[in-house]
Amino acid sequence: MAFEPVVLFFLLGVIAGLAKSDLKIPTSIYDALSVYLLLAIGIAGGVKLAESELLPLILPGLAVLAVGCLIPLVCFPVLRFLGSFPRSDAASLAAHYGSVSVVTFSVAVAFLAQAGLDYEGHMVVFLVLLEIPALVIGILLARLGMAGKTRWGKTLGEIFFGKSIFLLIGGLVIGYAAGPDHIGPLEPLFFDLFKGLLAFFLLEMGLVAASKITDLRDYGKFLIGFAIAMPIFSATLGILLGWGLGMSLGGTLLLATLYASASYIAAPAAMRIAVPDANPVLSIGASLGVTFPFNIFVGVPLYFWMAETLYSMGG
Amino acid sequence: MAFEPVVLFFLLGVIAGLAKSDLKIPTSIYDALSVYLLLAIGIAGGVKLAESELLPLILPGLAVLAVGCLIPLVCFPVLRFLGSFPRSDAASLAAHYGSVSVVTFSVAVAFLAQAGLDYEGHMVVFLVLLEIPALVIGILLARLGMAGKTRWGKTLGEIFFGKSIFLLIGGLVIGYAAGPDHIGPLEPLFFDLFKGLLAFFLLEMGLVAASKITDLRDYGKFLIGFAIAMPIFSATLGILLGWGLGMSLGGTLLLATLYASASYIAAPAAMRIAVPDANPVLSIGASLGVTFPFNIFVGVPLYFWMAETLYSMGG
Amino acid sequence: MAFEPVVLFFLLGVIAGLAKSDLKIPTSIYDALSVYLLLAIGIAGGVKLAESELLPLILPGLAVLAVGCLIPLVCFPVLRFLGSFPRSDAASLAAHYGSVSVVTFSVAVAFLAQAGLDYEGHMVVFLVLLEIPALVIGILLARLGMAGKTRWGKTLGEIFFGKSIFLLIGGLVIGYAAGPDHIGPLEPLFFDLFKGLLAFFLLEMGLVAASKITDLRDYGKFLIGFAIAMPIFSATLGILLGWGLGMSLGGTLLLATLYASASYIAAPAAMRIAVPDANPVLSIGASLGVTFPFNIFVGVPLYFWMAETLYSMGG
Amino acid sequence: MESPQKYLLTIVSESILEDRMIEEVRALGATGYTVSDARGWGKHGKRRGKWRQDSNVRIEVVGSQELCETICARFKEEYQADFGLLLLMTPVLLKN
Amino acid sequence: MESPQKYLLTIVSESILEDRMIEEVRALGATGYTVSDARGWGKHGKRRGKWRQDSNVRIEVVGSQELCETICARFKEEYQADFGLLLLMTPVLLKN
Amino acid sequence: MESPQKYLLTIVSESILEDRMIEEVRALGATGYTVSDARGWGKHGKRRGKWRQDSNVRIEVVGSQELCETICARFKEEYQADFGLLLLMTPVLLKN
Ligand SMILES: Nc1ncnc2c1ncn2[C@@H]1O[C@H](COP(=O)(O)O)[C@@H](O)[C@H]1O
Ligand SMILES: Nc1ncnc2c1ncn2[C@@H]1O[C@H](COP(=O)(O)O)[C@@H](O)[C@H]1O
Ligand SMILES: Nc1ncnc2c1ncn2[C@@H]1O[C@H](COP(=O)(O)O)[C@@H](O)[C@H]1O
Ligand code: NA
Ligand code: NA
Ligand code: NA
Repeated sequence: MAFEPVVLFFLLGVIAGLAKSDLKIPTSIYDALSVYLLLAIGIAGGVKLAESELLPLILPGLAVLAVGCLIPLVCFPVLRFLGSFPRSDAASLAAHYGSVSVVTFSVAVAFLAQAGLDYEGHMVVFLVLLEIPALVIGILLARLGMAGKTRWGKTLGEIFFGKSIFLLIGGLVIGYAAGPDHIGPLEPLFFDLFKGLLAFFLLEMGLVAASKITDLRDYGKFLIGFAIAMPIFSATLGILLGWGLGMSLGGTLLLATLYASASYIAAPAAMRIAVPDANPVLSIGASLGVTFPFNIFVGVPLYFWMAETLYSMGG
Repeated sequence: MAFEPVVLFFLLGVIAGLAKSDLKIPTSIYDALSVYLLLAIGIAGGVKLAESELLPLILPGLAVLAVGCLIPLVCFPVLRFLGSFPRSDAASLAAHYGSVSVVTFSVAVAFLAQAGLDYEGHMVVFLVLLEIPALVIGILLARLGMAGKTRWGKTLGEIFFGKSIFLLIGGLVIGYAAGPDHIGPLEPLFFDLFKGLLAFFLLEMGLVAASKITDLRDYGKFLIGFAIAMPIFSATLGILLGWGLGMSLGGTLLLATLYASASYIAAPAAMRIAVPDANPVLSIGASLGVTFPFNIFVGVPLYFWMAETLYSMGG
Repeated sequence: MAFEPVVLFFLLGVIAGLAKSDLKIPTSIYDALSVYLLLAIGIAGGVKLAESELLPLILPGLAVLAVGCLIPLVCFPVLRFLGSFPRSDAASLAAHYGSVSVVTFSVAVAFLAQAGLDYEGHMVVFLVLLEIPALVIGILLARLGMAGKTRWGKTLGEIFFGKSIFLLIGGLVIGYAAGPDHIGPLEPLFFDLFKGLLAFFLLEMGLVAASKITDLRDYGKFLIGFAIAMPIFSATLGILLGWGLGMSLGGTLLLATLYASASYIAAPAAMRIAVPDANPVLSIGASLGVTFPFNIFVGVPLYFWMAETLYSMGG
Repeated sequence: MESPQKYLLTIVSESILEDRMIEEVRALGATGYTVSDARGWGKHGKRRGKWRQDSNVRIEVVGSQELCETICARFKEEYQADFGLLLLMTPVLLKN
Repeated sequence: MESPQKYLLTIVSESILEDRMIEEVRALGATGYTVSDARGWGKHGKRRGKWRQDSNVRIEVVGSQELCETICARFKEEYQADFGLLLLMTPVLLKN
Repeated sequence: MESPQKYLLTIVSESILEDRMIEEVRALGATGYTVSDARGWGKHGKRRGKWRQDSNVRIEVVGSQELCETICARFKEEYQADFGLLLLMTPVLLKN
């Protein structure tokens, strides 16, 4: 199986964080790198998209979206009734796990590059599509039993013009407009440096994750179990769907990873505004402190192995 | 005509700004990128310069400088008497439009690269030469009718050791000293990444420009008209001069762009200190909110078309 | 002799600092670049190490370490008795000059690349080994005549999990784990951009050094003399040892540079906590304001010339 | 302008609320405000200042006692339950 | 050093004035100052803290009433007309 | 919570002491603290805020007079001799 040194940087960050090293990556660098990653992922997808036809994507897109809406609807009752979480916490966690993580996606892309496998350019379109609906569902779930107005205008603005959606779509459009012919001069920054800068970003994420793990300790084992079991369940859905839709092995891995990943940029921002009584320590702790490392170290190779097995049987 | 995807990043930034997206590029990244761009432009010019003779540049340099001094002297009466601006505002705007914008220049350089055209290395020397005199003229114009002392010492220090002049000259000297033989190890950062980092910088400039456009709205149509007509006038001077001096088509485009561009780094800093009663919202609003986007979207291709027409007629 | 344009950036920074230019490189960029340099040096060493055997390094490593411990023990009496410095200042300076500077090492690496010479991969291991003992010796020297407890726990934590040691070791391990086979995707960032980013870093260091030189002026000529003579003495030890151990010319230059260099990241942080009554202006002023520029402009070429002469005689 | 007693109201809260709070401060009639970044710890746990959702802002408003009290009351009601919040008032001399 | 009543003078103004103001503060006899970055809005419009010409600094000086008043008077005269400026004085207990 | 008189203790010191001071502040019983970055100049020389060893932090603690006095006494004894240090206390109205 392909060994991807990039994840070691995350580990390095976690160790530094737990050992209380004075290693710090300034917030501004973190912010700039996240802008970079979102743009780079968008541009790469856009360039690929410029070479493929868009019409045949509508039906598969709807199927991908439907499963994406299913996931938070599965999460919620599990957390609410099995985990006995308060309604707003269950809803917020459902939104986090229904939405997606761009960095987890990036690690899977790096994994595919290492393995020498290609993937469909429109995966990035799916990434964009999957970020939003779970957030809306999460807010609705939180509101169901409650009086009081939701600031929908604010909230939807926060979601649609939130930087992750905005930069992904912006990158997609620029990559599509430039196409393979004009993207050349942007390649050294947005393509060649991608892995190196992802490594740098993961180092910082490790530092942050270390503090989140510590925060989470107080919240018991159920949540930690959920943060590991849920991604495996979601990834399984993704593998079956990708295979059913006749996607390439690489594309299926990315779809599984998208479903398995939990948001820690778009969702926390949206939930803090729309469901303020949910405890952010729970959701960020679970998504960033448990699910993210699980996915990049164990999940991605595991989903790959599962998909490969299915494809070799199916083929 | 060559399509340059880099300007799309500016558009993306403007949209994010107008839509009040939470997209923010930290000040420190912006500052670092501007240091980078100034150095990179300087180094590229210096390396080119190392291959050319310097003596034959003196006379053309003087001509370029003379026209550069003419521009603020045209701006001032137009603004003061046609636009009825107060003396200090007219003087400050004249300084901004007489001076030059390194990023506009960079976009034109990127445009030439896309079109596969070369340009004279000493264009960067002209860039340096043109930044300063208009600032001095602007200050003199502001002072003419006024009592009170100008802090010339401070002001000239601010201008000459201001980071834009300083880094451009520093880059020129380093590029010249290294020459094509020793510049190799610096190429990946300063040459290969140039366009990508320029794109990133333009994204941030779009965010800032969006807020400046909003600020400007209150100041009426005359200024907006000026901010579009003046660059076309100045560019025309540049095209005629470049053609008259026998410069290459690429070099002429750059000269036209230099004249057409308005400063928004060196000039605001100098004017705020030397002409503090001028309203900075006016000058930054016009130069960054109107002239800069006009130049990169419409101006550069227009000036190129004008120059090409002249050269094909003249040739 | 090889001309290395990278050091010109340091000069540019010093001039900007002394001329009170408004050029500033944000702290966050400085911090990120220092993380980058430490990782890049570590990774490069790790990749080289993956191709060599580790066992034969133990004995030479001990010799290198022994001489490394000798240097602060020579510095201390010189400063205490010849220079009449208070005990804690002498001890702190001894720690700074016994420890090493990663950026000076990087400049020597760049120098070797320019000269087309290779070096042993385990030099980076020596770099790591040499950072620590001098700090411990410095603290012991300061404590000898003194009552009161040293916060050894805190101090050693600060040293071992201090970011310089931590990132160097982390980089070494990642580079070693990835090896030449898997490092490819990280090369554009960590190898190709190394010199360019080092140049950027040196620009910032020049700015800082300028202010330190000014601070130092008040502390007399003895310290300035020490800051020049001591590195030459230490480098001589390094050249003799490298030659005695049968190292390559490149490796010997690096060893000499390590001994000659004075720490200004790890040592100041450790000494400020462990020997708080030492005046940090003295030690940072000497190491950053005098020894660092001396080493990169004069020292590295000088040590190279010394080593070359010895090798041509000895060979 | 050395007018009746002015107060400096200092609000420390979560960065994510910056834009919203500023809007409200202006709507309630403040003639100005000053914002700076901070990090901290309180009843709602440690905010490390390393992460947008995790960092604090300090918002300062100089105004009449009445204005400051109004803002305090509003913010306390609106944010106290769900967000990190510190509200301080100090009498100051406004010198311009 | 728990000496006569000290005051904390807080100056919020444009970043571009930082060096100049610090020089003047020292020339007027202050024994120290503290500077931090800020953004804000007032009579001279919104300063977003995203741009050198556009951001604010907060300069704080602890000193005698006389010193603080002198600085206030000087800065008010020199900068009030053309620059964003806020001047506040607060009595404080200096504990070291 | 508009309880007995509260004080705002402002500590300006070297960045390198941030973690240590915060630990002590908590150990001495503070219920919260706020930290922000600063630069400055005082008896121990100019700190430019451009370098870890060279920059300042401002640590603020709101608490009872007793708590603030205890922290002041402790920090003065422990840090005054070797580190840049400024300690200020201001009476404030805690509004939440
Ligand atoms: N006693 C205190 N002293 C200083 N700052 C405080 C105090 N309590 C709270 N804060 C600040 O206010 C923020 C929110 O407080 P809390 O709502 O108590 O979590 C904290 O993150 C601190 O920055
Ligand atoms: N009422 C106020 N409360 C707090 N800060 C203010 C106030 N008025 C002005 N400021 C600050 O002082 C700066 C300059 O004020 P001005 O001269 O009114 O534009 C503003 O950008 C704010 O940061
Ligand atoms: N008089 C003062 N006014 C404002 N800040 C001060 C004053 N004295 C000292 N400081 C701050 O406290 C830090 C340490 O002070 P010192 O111990 O005097 O060097 C300085 O770097 C300043 O940031
Ligand atoms: Na998901
Ligand atoms: Na111009
Ligand atoms: Na050494």
